[in-house]
Amino acid sequence: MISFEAVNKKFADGTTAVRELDMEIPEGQLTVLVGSSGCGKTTTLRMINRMIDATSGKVRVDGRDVRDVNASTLRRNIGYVIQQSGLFPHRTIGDNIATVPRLLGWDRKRVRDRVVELLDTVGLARDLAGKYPHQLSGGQQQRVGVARALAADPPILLMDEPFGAVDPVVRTLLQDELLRLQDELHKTIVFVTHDIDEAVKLGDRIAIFKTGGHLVQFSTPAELLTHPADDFVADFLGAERGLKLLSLTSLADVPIEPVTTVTESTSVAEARRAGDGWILAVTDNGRPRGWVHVDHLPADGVLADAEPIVAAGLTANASLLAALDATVSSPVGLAVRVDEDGCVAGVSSPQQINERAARFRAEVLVP
Amino acid sequence: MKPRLVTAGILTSVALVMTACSGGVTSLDPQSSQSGTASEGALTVGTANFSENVILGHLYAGVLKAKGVDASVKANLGSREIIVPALQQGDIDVLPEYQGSLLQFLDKNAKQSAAEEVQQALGPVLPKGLKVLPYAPAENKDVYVVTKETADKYGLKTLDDLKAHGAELVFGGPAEDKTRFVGLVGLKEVYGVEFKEFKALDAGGPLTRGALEGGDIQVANLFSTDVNIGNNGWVVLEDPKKLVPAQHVVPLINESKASPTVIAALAALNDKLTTEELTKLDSRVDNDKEDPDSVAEAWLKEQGLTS
Amino acid sequence: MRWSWISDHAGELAMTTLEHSAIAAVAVLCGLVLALPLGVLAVRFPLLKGAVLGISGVLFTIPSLALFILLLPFTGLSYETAVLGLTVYTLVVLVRNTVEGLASVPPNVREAARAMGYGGTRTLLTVELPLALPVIMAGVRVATVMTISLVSVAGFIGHGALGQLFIDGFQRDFAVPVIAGVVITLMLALVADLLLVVTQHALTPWTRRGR
Amino acid sequence: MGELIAEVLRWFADGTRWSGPEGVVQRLFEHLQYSLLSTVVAVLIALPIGLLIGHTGKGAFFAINLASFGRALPTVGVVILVFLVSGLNLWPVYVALVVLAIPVIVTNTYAGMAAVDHDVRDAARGTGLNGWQVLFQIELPLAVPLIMNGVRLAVVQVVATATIAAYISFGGFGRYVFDGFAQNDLAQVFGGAVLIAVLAIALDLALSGLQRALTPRGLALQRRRSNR
Repeated sequence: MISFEAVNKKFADGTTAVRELDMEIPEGQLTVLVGSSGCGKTTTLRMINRMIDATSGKVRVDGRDVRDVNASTLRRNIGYVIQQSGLFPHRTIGDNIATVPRLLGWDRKRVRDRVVELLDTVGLARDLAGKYPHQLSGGQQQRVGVARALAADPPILLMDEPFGAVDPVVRTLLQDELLRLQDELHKTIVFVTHDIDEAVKLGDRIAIFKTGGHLVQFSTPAELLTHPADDFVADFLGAERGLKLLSLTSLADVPIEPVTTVTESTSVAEARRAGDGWILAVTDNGRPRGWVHVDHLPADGVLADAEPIVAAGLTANASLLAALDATVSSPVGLAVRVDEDGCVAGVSSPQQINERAARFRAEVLVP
Repeated sequence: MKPRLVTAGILTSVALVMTACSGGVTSLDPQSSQSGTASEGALTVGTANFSENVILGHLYAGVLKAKGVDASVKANLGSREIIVPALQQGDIDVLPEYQGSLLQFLDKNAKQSAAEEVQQALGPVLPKGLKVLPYAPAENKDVYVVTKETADKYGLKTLDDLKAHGAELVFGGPAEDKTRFVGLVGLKEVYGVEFKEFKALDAGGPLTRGALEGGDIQVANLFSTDVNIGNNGWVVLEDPKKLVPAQHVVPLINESKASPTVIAALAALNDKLTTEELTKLDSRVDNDKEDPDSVAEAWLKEQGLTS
Repeated sequence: MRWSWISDHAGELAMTTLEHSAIAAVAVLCGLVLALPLGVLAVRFPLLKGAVLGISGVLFTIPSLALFILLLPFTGLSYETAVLGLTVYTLVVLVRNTVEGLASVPPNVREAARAMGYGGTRTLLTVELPLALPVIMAGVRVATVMTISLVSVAGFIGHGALGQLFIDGFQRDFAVPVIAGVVITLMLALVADLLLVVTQHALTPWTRRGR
Repeated sequence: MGELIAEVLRWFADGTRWSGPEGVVQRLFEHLQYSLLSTVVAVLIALPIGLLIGHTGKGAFFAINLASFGRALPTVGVVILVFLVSGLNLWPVYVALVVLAIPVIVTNTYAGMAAVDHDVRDAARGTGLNGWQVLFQIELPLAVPLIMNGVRLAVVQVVATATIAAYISFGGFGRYVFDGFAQNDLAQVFGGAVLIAVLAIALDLALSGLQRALTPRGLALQRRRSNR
């Protein structure tokens, strides 16, 4: 557990970055520090591993005042990931990942094995170990950054806007990966971002900071969205607070309705017989392909020739927000549901999704 | 403007500037703009790079100024090899010279030795546009000097004695000694001396004296007016075969500047300029660290040459 | 050590310092007037760029004294020799910085100027050169300080200004003029550099931090 | 001009020019001795200073002004001053050359350190490298190309300036310049200048090889890529 007790940080130029901060960061959870630039979130993060020392107050890790621990020793036990990854350009990927294990004096074989293991963990090919950072894409570099931070299996991971410099598609991917990793590893992660959507998506708990170093609210995403502490937080959360709330719960409890599917290799003539109006085309192994209207079928050929309107399948883990989005973009107003293997399981209607949303709202609002 | 026009414009401006930098700039320099013409205008006294010559330069300038000539000094210009061409080109106008060295510089085969002969011989070999004025009683010869210890060790008295021991001795003097007759060339030709090594130092200055003192060289090319020779008890090797010709101080001047005023002024200086006086002047600069200009100024006053 | 030499020669030292400044200033100005067009040409014509930078690089390896001496047959023991030699050395720095300065102008700014209908010359004079100014001025500062120091080498050909003090002190085994020469040279360089910083500040208002 | 060049060629073609105690080979060794020893000493002094300033970020103002100061220091004056104190030995030459080389190396080392990506340094510290480890494992390797630029620049200047050794009677190629000057033998001056320039360029090339060898491979690849 990491705790801040009446922590202040004033820089030499007179600016106050953090003011009277009291906060307890729970163990094994992902805590996001969020706020606009200059709000003190990064300073707060950097006080944990003593990249910055507090002006007054105490920062404790597992009950010990960090000031009592040698800075380098402390840092070797806390993983650290920063924007642009901060990889050492003159060292190979393998050497980069091996930094802390080597500092800790691990033997050669153990280091090598660990590097391979970590490449697997973060989803990178093993043969990248011999490459140099600049030979990798931004997303790959960021994964290496995470691998390097995890190398000595530290209980705490500090991440300072780690996905700030990659494009949106890759960012989403990296966020999903991080969630998957956290499911396995259960580290105490402190994550800094200025992107509220990222905070809501990743955080078990979110701390919102205001310019001048004030912590304004520290709570779960759901509570934040339903009970913003003040106008500042409400403003910061943005106009679509309700929709963001929908991203916090999954489709798991939404019923699945059966749907008629036709494999895409089916001949046009046969497909016509399957029904009238919109039919759901699936691949030969049952994955969703898209919606096709029988009136739009070509004269002959197979169903695939009709160029279906693509429909993505949603697993039980998908958020209500994603489901609602799918219903809106579907020509029939239905979200396609798939099982764990990705095969079509049925559909859900907006009404069913809304019912679940209403129940969720009631759950989080009540306390 | 078309690109080609721009290029042309740039090239033109470059050319203009180059002309300006090499020509136009001249006007900023007060000395160089009136070379070659007229007589009584400004006059620049050049000097070689050793103290006595600098003092002489200031003496020349001093007497000339007293006669209303606008004279200035450009001191420490280098060796004769550099300055004489500068005199011809008009960069400087007068130069305190030494008869014999100048003669041999102009005529490598000149063998005249007595003062009057040397003076006579100079006339025909001088480059066009230059002339020498009458010489002063003061004489400052190149001398070859060894320390007392060296003299005792090898039994050296005259340059003749060097022949037997040259191979053991290092000779030091100005770099030009290597190619001059009054230097390595003459020492070999006249006395058959060949040294172990030649060290290029300076014209009788701190380097040569220091090297002799410190034992870096055993034989030094110094000047006869150098009071350090006596002060250190050094031994001047005699020159029985008259390798070193008469070396009276003589003004070398650009003809166009040799107006009667200038000639008269320098002649008046000559009358007072004896070897003894010159030695004293040298000592004040080299040993007492007085400044050549102020030493010259004071002496001229003392001698009644200026008021 | 006869320090009174300095006070005895205060007037002379002042004149010599002025002379020193003048030689250095003329050399740098000539260098600048030559370097700007050369730099512009070098940027326009890539073939020329290699040649210009290569030649200036080689010139830098030639000892300054040798350069002065080699100019003697052409310009004699004259003021021009000193200025010409020094100008050559300033070119080494100035041409390079002009080229670098022009190359540092962001391409999109150049594009924008063209898009708004600026011709090549107008772009050069009103956009590229001003934006290259900080780099060019950095070169002028380096060249000025370097030249102020190099003037003393011209002392070997009688135009060293403060450099004459070194040779004088050397001839007479007398350190005071040498120390005076070194100290004044350093101060002169410092003052010149400061003046150039102020000039640059005035010429490039856009580079100042807004606050 | 053509005549001078012909004379210079004759000067070089003279077989006796090359060997013996006053030959080009001997002068080359002398010139190398003055230049290299001075540069090595300068590196030993300047590198730690530059690294310290770059690592701590303190004294950057000092570093930048030192460059100006160094450039302004007239070498002839320094040589003569030291000569007047130390007498006739090589100290004046070494002091002047070392003093000439130090500022260039200090400022380039500092610049190299300052150019190390802030994120990389931050990550190194955050990963738990201590001050020395950050300096020697991260900053120094990354600063090598710029440090070597400084050393190369210093060597070129030192080689050109080592000419001055001849002024106070010592050897090196400067001998040809000063002797030629005193003897009004321009071919000799020209020959000396050419030898000095060639030596400077040769050393610069050799050092650029060393620079390539010292530059970490990852960094070299990165630079090549960003230059493309």
